[in-house]
Amino acid sequence: MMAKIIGGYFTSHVPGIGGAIMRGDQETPYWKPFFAGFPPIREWLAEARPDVAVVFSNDHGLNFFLDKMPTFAVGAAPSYDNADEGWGLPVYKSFEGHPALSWHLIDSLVRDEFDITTCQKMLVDHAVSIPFELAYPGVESWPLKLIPLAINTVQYPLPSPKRCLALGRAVHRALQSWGGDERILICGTGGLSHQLDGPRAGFMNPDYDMFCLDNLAANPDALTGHTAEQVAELAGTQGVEILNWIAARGAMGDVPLAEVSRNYHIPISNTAAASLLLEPA
Amino acid sequence: MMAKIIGGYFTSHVPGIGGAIMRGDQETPYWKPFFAGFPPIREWLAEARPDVAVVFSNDHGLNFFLDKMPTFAVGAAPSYDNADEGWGLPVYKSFEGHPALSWHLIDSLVRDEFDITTCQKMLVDHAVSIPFELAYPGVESWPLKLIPLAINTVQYPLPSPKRCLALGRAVHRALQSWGGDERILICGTGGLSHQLDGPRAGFMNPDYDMFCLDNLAANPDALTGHTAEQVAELAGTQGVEILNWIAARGAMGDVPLAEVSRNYHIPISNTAAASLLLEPA
Amino acid sequence: MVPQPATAITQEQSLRRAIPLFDGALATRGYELNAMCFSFNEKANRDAFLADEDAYCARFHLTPEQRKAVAERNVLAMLDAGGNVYYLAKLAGIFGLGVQDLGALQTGMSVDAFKAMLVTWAEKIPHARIPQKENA
Amino acid sequence: MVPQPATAITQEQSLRRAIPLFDGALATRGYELNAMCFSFNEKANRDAFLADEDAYCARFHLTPEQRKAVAERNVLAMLDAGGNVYYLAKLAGIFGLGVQDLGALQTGMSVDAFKAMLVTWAEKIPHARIPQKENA
Ligand SMILES: [Fe+3]
Ligand SMILES: [Fe+3]
Repeated sequence: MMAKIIGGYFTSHVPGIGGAIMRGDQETPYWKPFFAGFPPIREWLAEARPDVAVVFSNDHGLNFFLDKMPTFAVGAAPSYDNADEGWGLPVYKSFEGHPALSWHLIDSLVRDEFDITTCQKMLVDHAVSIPFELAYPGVESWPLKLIPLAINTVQYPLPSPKRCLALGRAVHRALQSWGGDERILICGTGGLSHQLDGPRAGFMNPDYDMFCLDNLAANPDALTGHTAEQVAELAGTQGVEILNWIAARGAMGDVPLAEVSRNYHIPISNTAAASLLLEPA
Repeated sequence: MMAKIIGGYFTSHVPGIGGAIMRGDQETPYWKPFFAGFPPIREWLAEARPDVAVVFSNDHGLNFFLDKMPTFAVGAAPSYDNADEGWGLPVYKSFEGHPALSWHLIDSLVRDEFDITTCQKMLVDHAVSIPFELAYPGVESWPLKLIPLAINTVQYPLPSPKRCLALGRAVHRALQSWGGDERILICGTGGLSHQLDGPRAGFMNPDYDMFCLDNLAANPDALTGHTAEQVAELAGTQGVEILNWIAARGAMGDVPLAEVSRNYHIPISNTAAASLLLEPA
Repeated sequence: MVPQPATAITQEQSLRRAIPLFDGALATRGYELNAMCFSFNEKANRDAFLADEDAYCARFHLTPEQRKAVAERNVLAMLDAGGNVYYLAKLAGIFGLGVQDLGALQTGMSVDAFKAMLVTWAEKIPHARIPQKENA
Repeated sequence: MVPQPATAITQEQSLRRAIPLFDGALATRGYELNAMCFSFNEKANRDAFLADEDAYCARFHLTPEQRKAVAERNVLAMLDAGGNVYYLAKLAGIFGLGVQDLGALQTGMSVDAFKAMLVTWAEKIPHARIPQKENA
């Protein structure tokens, strides 16, 4: 039996979501339209029972600093802890890792000429934890193992959308050549459009977001026509987190995909928030 | 006036060389045949007066650990300190950096789809210091600025010789597009054949070394026919440091090169030691 | 249709300066400030900052420009001094400021006005959306 | 002529096991040992190890296999336990052992015999070398 990519789960990861969960605000008028996107995702996951999540996200100054800032980092740890990020979120549950599959990925990516940084120890931040808090609310421990891939969205030069899609496709090839029988969920977290810093703080771009949501499944190459700088202009300085979604889409492979679920809501915190679930058609 | 690549300086960086310099052993029968390779290099450097050295080497467990092991790392620091490596070498002089040129390199490399790790703080070890102790013995301070590039030769998967040559060529393109008027020296350090660990400790391979020395200038692509694993078998487990030479050769560009100086001697410590100086013909 | 960048600026460097984006120039200028903010992942360090702000800033060798921006809680000045928002957010956390407070501070709006402005972006959601497929 | 690898092993993984090379399997096994050795870049840590080897090894959570290999100064066993030579060299430095002592320990030779063996490689330098150009 071959490992199987069962679907792709994409969501915003705004820290404020963690605050809302902590306070139990899911049904308040402000938060309800956002949390409404998740029941279909939870139902699908309950049915699909993934064993491993390959998660593309970006560090927010917890695990990486400017002394050693990788363009692409791949976790190869036996487990991944969350930690205090300094702004009052609870410390989230640890994830079990899958070192054997991580190293298979790493071997395959380096052979495919991706110059990754390999992390045998790695803290994961809210960008990894919150998507699973949303997907599996209230569980005692995560029902799946984690392989985290971190993309630099902090310090320019960022990898281009084109390079991120290529990274994802290389991850797909690696998963195709893995001998295990895992049911693999691909995740991309972050975005959509938002900008926290500078005089343009509060900027969003529903047009660009919709362009991304409408093309991600069927025509991801459409998202690679911009440089990372152009994405920052279009989506806001933190909207470049769409790079995580683009890489995750690549990891699903160039197969027809069906949209199981989609939600888009403005505003959550300073962000145009979205969730999306795709599965092989 | 354009920045100019004035030459390529390649040398072994065995820690024992540092010990010999510390003890003043340069003229002893054991060390003399090795140190004899450097007077022509020093004379050439005195004439050529490089302003900046772009140095390809590998970390030996001083700056990087297995928690975050980059395939390719590029320094962007204002200065680079050496530090205690734990085995009794003196702490060497610090290097002044060239952040503006570093960032130009980094921008260009990421645009060329090299997924580098950017280091705004970076310790350099004997692999960077010893080549300059050999080149400029006894100077008060280094007469040139440093841009260090570190290649993973520690933990497999290593980048292939082919990828390292491509990295070097991308560095060459970046230097070509730099607006400054610096005189740039390219350096590759490490090797040649040696193996420190395991039952094959003490292994060398003069045939492979000569193949590398004979082809590096005129036909560097000949060195890319092996995987990194095959290089380890041919050159010994630490002989893979030839990857630094290959990348440095790429950074000199695909121009005709003349061999100014070459020295090859066995043994220095456990190593087949070499020095080589190339300049555009 | 692929949305095009709003400006005609195509040179990456120019675009970076125009937005502005945290690139090598800013990262070089801001290293000390960002290093201090990175330290705030640990509660002991946040407490040390609160106990003696001057001493803590001195320990991280903040430039005078950075020190002034921090003392004045001036977010735009922190950004000018090379601060990166991912790290600055940890400093803001010490002051009890969230991203909407930061937004208000940076745009000169009241927090309520900033929040109201955020809501108005919802009006720009394109109506012609692909209909959602029901969960299978 | 391009030298070919001596064996017919082309599969990278097999070649790694045969040499052996420090790959993911060894790196996973050896993390704690290598982390301890990495700490020996600092003199205070080397001194702490010398002062109380048991306590220092416990602090780094060495596996029983790793602890035994260190206690016995058994280099091949340290390698089997996932130690990487770049980090192990710092431990060897504490014991006053250089790379030729390590070579002797690993090959079962005396240090003098190991050194003599190193010299013999010089005999294999190919005679047909490209003549050296004089310094211009
Ligand atoms: Fe984020
Ligand atoms: Fe070395």
